[in-house]
Amino acid sequence: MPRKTIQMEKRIDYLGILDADGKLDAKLDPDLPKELLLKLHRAMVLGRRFDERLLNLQRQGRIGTFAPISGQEASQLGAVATLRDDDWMVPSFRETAAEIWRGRSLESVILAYGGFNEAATLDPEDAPPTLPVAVPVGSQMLHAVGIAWAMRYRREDRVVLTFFGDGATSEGDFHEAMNFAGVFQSPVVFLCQNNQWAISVPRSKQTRARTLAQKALAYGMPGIQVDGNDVLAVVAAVAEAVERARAGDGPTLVECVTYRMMMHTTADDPKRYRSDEEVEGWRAKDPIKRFEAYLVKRKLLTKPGIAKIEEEIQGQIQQAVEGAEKRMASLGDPLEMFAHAYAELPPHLEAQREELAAELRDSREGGGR
Amino acid sequence: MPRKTIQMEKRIDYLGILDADGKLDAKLDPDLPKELLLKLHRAMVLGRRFDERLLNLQRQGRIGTFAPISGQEASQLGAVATLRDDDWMVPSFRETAAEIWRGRSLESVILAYGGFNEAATLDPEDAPPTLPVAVPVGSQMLHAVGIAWAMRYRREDRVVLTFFGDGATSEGDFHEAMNFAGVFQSPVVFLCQNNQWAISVPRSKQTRARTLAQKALAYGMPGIQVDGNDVLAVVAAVAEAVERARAGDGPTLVECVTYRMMMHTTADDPKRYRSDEEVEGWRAKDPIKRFEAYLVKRKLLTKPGIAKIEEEIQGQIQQAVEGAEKRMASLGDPLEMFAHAYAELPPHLEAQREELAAELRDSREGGGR
Amino acid sequence: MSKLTMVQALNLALRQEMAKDDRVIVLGEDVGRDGGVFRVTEGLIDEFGEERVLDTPLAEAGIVGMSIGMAVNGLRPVCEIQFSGFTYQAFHQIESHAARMRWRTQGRLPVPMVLRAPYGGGVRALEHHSESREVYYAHTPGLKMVIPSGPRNARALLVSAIRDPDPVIFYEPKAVYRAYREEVPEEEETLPLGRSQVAREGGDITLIAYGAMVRPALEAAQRLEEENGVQAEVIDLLTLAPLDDSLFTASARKTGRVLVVHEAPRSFGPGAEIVTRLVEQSFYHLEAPIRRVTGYDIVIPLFAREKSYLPHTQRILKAAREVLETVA
Amino acid sequence: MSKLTMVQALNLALRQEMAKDDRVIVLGEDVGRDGGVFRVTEGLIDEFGEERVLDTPLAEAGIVGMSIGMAVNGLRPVCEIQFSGFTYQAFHQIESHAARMRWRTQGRLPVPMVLRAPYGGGVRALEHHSESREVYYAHTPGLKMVIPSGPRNARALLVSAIRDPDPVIFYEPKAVYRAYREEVPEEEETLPLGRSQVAREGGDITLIAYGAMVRPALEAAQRLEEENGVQAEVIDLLTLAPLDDSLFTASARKTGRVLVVHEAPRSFGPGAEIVTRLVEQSFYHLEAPIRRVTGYDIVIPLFAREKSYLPHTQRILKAAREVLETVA
Ligand SMILES: Cc1ncc(C[n+]2csc(CCOP(=O)(O)OP(=O)(O)O)c2C)c(N)n1
Ligand SMILES: Cc1ncc(C[n+]2csc(CCOP(=O)(O)OP(=O)(O)O)c2C)c(N)n1
Ligand SMILES: [Mg+2]
Ligand SMILES: [Mg+2]
Repeated sequence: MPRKTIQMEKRIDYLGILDADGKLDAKLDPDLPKELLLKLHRAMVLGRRFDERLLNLQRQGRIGTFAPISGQEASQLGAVATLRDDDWMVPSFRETAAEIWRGRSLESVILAYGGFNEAATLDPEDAPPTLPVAVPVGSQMLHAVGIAWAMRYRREDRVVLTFFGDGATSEGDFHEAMNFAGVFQSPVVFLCQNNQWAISVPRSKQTRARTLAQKALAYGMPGIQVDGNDVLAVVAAVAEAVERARAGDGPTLVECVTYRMMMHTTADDPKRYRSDEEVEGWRAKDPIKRFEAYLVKRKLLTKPGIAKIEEEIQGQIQQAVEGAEKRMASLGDPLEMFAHAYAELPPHLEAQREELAAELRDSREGGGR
Repeated sequence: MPRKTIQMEKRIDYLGILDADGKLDAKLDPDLPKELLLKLHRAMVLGRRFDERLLNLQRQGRIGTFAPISGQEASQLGAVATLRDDDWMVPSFRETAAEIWRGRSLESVILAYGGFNEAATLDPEDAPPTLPVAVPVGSQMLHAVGIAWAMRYRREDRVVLTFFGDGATSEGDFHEAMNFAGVFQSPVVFLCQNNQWAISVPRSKQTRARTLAQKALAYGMPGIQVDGNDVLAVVAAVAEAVERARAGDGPTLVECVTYRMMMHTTADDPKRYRSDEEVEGWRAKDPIKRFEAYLVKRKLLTKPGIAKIEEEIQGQIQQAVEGAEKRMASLGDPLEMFAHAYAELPPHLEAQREELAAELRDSREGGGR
Repeated sequence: MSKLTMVQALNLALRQEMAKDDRVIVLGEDVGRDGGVFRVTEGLIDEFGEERVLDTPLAEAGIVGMSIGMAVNGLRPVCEIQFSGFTYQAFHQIESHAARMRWRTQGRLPVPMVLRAPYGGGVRALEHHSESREVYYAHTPGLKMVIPSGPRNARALLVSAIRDPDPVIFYEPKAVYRAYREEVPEEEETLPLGRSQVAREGGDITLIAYGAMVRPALEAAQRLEEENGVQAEVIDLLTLAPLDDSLFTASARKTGRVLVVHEAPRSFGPGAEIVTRLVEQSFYHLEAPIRRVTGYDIVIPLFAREKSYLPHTQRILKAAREVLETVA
Repeated sequence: MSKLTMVQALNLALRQEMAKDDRVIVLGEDVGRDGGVFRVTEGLIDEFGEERVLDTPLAEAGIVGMSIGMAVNGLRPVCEIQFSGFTYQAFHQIESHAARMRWRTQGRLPVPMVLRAPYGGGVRALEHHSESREVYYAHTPGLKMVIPSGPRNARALLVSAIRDPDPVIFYEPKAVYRAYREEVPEEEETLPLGRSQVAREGGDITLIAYGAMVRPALEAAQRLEEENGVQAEVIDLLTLAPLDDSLFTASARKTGRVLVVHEAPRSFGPGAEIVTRLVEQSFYHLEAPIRRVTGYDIVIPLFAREKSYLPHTQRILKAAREVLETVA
């Protein structure tokens, strides 16, 4: 039928720069400073090794459930590397590497996974502004829009980067956040880490759309799909989106195509729903291996240099674990659970706190009556 | 930058057939049977006149708040005319004309707007299956997906048509419904009556997307924007979507571009937020005027014929009003409020019902003590 | 001082707080040009512009989620949800974030926001426009839940809510919106959150109510005096959470007889907590079982039968007389 | 008869009902290949195929809204929300539609669906994974709210819930999921919804509990007998709404002393309704104020402190002894 086809006002692009072997598409090279490249590499290795150590701690029962990030180092770190220190980051629950880049200490991470709320105040208040982990999937993106709105209202040229997964794009909150950001032209970069799985549900069952990036069109927003295991491509794409936001030209959706190499959380057994071959296929596209190959080729790193970095990182992690465990041993006063319920504890909570205090006194005195 | 642009798997079209003067674009003519054309015309006029009468009743305090449909007759009736009797319709709260097409009596409408739940059971149970009005904006579309899923499960070749407004597209539920329908390839036609306003909020502030139809791309679904004041275009577009659904080829989003000619509800004063010029501009595109011009041109109707139809409709409405008012006068036993709370009234509700019964006995006996 | 309806009084509170503090931002559906469907935000957009008064897209989780973001980033959003029956679309944002962010961040990121919503029956509205489900929020740790009963306290409480460092759910009894006028001073007036008031003194029986139920409770008290020579004390809760039990438990210790009135459904309703606090704190002074006069445990009926659902003066009066007649 | 955990018992209920009635459809996040994150739906997809066991996109309102549509169109959906803390994303669908459709259509379109969700603390989980907010649903007219306490009654109640003509919110105490095994008969067994049970007989004091709190209540009762020679009666509510008050009010009339135990926050919590029913129906038999042993009115702390938040045997015991010692 001779109907008019409606042209979209925005384009959806795909970007990859480094291939799986670390070979560069030179005409797309974002030409990052050497220091940044090395800082990114170190952060990626730290992210990976910290995961391994956390898994170890969890299996020994020294911390509780945690969500590993392995495989997603390039997506997270490439994205967050484009921010200024006064920009905001609004994470989901799987951005440990990015949080550390923003100044979160390893100790704080261990404390949180150890079940201690004190994790929240371990690090200096003047670290780059970052919301805490948001467990309810998709719920944090709206906060990013509100934060961004407040900055524009105060005429600040700051931006917000918010992370979420492929699964999160199915939540109503994703939709409302994207739509609000479009309407208010908020300086937000929506960064979807499409790691192919939402626990056991594959990307293909999450939505019928061929890409997640194209969901941007529903909001009159530009969207781009990036090879999320290629840190250079991530930096390039997100930097462009950040610039756009900072210039007042509104939000962007960036889909990083990546892979969760480990379990969803330590409570999960991925063997139930995905094959070893699939995992191995993605291992070949490992973001760290690829980036190291490139850095070695560019002579920014050497094999012994890498070994030294690995060693330093192990030392850093070891120190953090020791510090955290010492701290955890000193924490745990149950009465702390009443802290910060409200700005001021109302009378009924004072009374309940006192109930618990009495119980604790009793039990210290040998089990009460 | 030399990036790959991602091509969308679905197209978004625009369709108009009759222009504002009732002139036909012959190569797009859906070629509907004469009886259907006349039935559509009568239903459109009935929709309009019934609105006027309801407004009258409301202003006299004989019914409560109601939501007029004037201006949207073509969108609703063109859409619903494509359904079989065994298909489902899932309305929002502004589809009175479509509900009447599906067998709802005018009396039932009056009763509902008169505050009587008995409206729900006034009409025969074997009328074409239709959900009741859904007041929470956007919430009904998910029900359509579930209904559709059940039909496919039973291998029935039935479809579901669900209505919603431009404002509803901002709700998370819209997103979840569209996404579920895409994933499950549900036989659902999503019909958005974009009447330009969500109470006082204009379409342009509802979303940054240029069309609502393009939101289909986020779900890998075809979308089409239609001149919603052109009943032939609506029939053509929706018929195609219904066919697609019935054939098992999944859902479609149809955006009918139309206009709410009256107030949002009778509690609303549109003069606060929109100009007379705007309203007059749309009056020139009136769906009934345009369709009548076409039917007269095609000699399917004459001026006196139209006058006769108008007269018959007034009679029909008058009879319904009288019937409804007589019925309302006979209803109102407060104890009925406990009916159908559960399949079986649990003991505490039996007791509460008895409390009220005692109060009513008391007050009949002169105010108790 | 001028005589204002509750709608006007709330408008005054917003206007003055916005003038005083440019961190105060009003947002919601139709709050701008339209002035809100009940006109509570009328004129604000003219006075403060589109940057301070935001017409949002139609999405309640969006409104609340965005408000949370604004609040953690230094603003004091006052969002309106058009009817309390549509706050449920935002329930997860309220429970999972607004109520928890202070605790989660150990005080670093408080959420000083107000969520305003009209609640309750009595205005012949459509389905979902007449509910009274304040328990959902009163039961949620981390929130405050405020319900004014008249123009003057509505204004004073809204000012306090806006200045409160914690998230406040502010339910406005729409039946009272235009029901009557009260003197409301032009100069600033606040009322502390978490404090109830004695709306009428008396020593024979205690009637506990809030929101739209305070008026029928007062009417019943009046008639008890006129017709029975009984002095009823009426307690207006004003804040449901944190619940101020000091006043009503003291009153019960004085009167020994208590009636709780609310339009919310009875079971697991606000009255249950009040009764329980009385049992916990005034048990030995109770001379009769405490009675609840409440909405029934059903969806509030469409408006033709709404009046029979909502507690009214006569119903309160009858229950009060029964409580008074009970001999222990 | 075999010894099953609660997870296995629930799985048995689902399997048998699905085999018996092809209108029963299981849907939710990860319920298919993964068998649910707690494995309650394990193996169902192999036995009944992808048409009967649907892995949905990650969207709770979607899951519930779709279930409502399935239910009005003749199916019997049993949807799983992965944790009760994520039912809030669907709160509007539950309150505005599941709970109202029967009433709205005057019986023409009932919604026979079950919403299953694990609730409560005790498994060292992340934030939002340990809440106990059953009041949100118990207070909502039109819903039934069921909470089993052990493998055998969980199975019997789930079968009844699936067959019930009304929407049932079915909260599963995840702390009990694998805590112990019980004999569960292979042959069909049901329990009526809306009926509580005497879990232990006694004449000196009544302990009222449900879900994960039944075990510590029973332990406390045991110790009261052993250490104090006191016979405690333990009532297991099993259904919160409609609340069966006949058993516990009768028990209170017998013992005169009552303790209510739940892990939900105290204020406006389930205990308040129970206390109030007791006041309304057994007032003159009460020999001491009823006590509540409950969660505190704060967000349940992260797991390092969770044990101090949740009511435990010792805490119940101490409160019970205080109630027993009270002289009126
Ligand atoms: C609202 C909500 N529903 C369900 C869950 C349980 N859950 C936690 S993570 C997850 C999958 C998330 O998938 P995705 O968004 O792709 O992020 P990923 O885990 O892959 O990083 C689910 C279902 C939750 N945390 N929040
Ligand atoms: C969830 C929800 N939020 C708010 C409202 C109040 N309300 C009723 S209709 C309406 C506007 C709807 O706009 P649209 O979807 O365009 O439909 P229209 O009224 O134009 O037919 C609003 C805000 C509601 N009924 N439900
Ligand atoms: Mg994922
Ligand atoms: Mg509209």
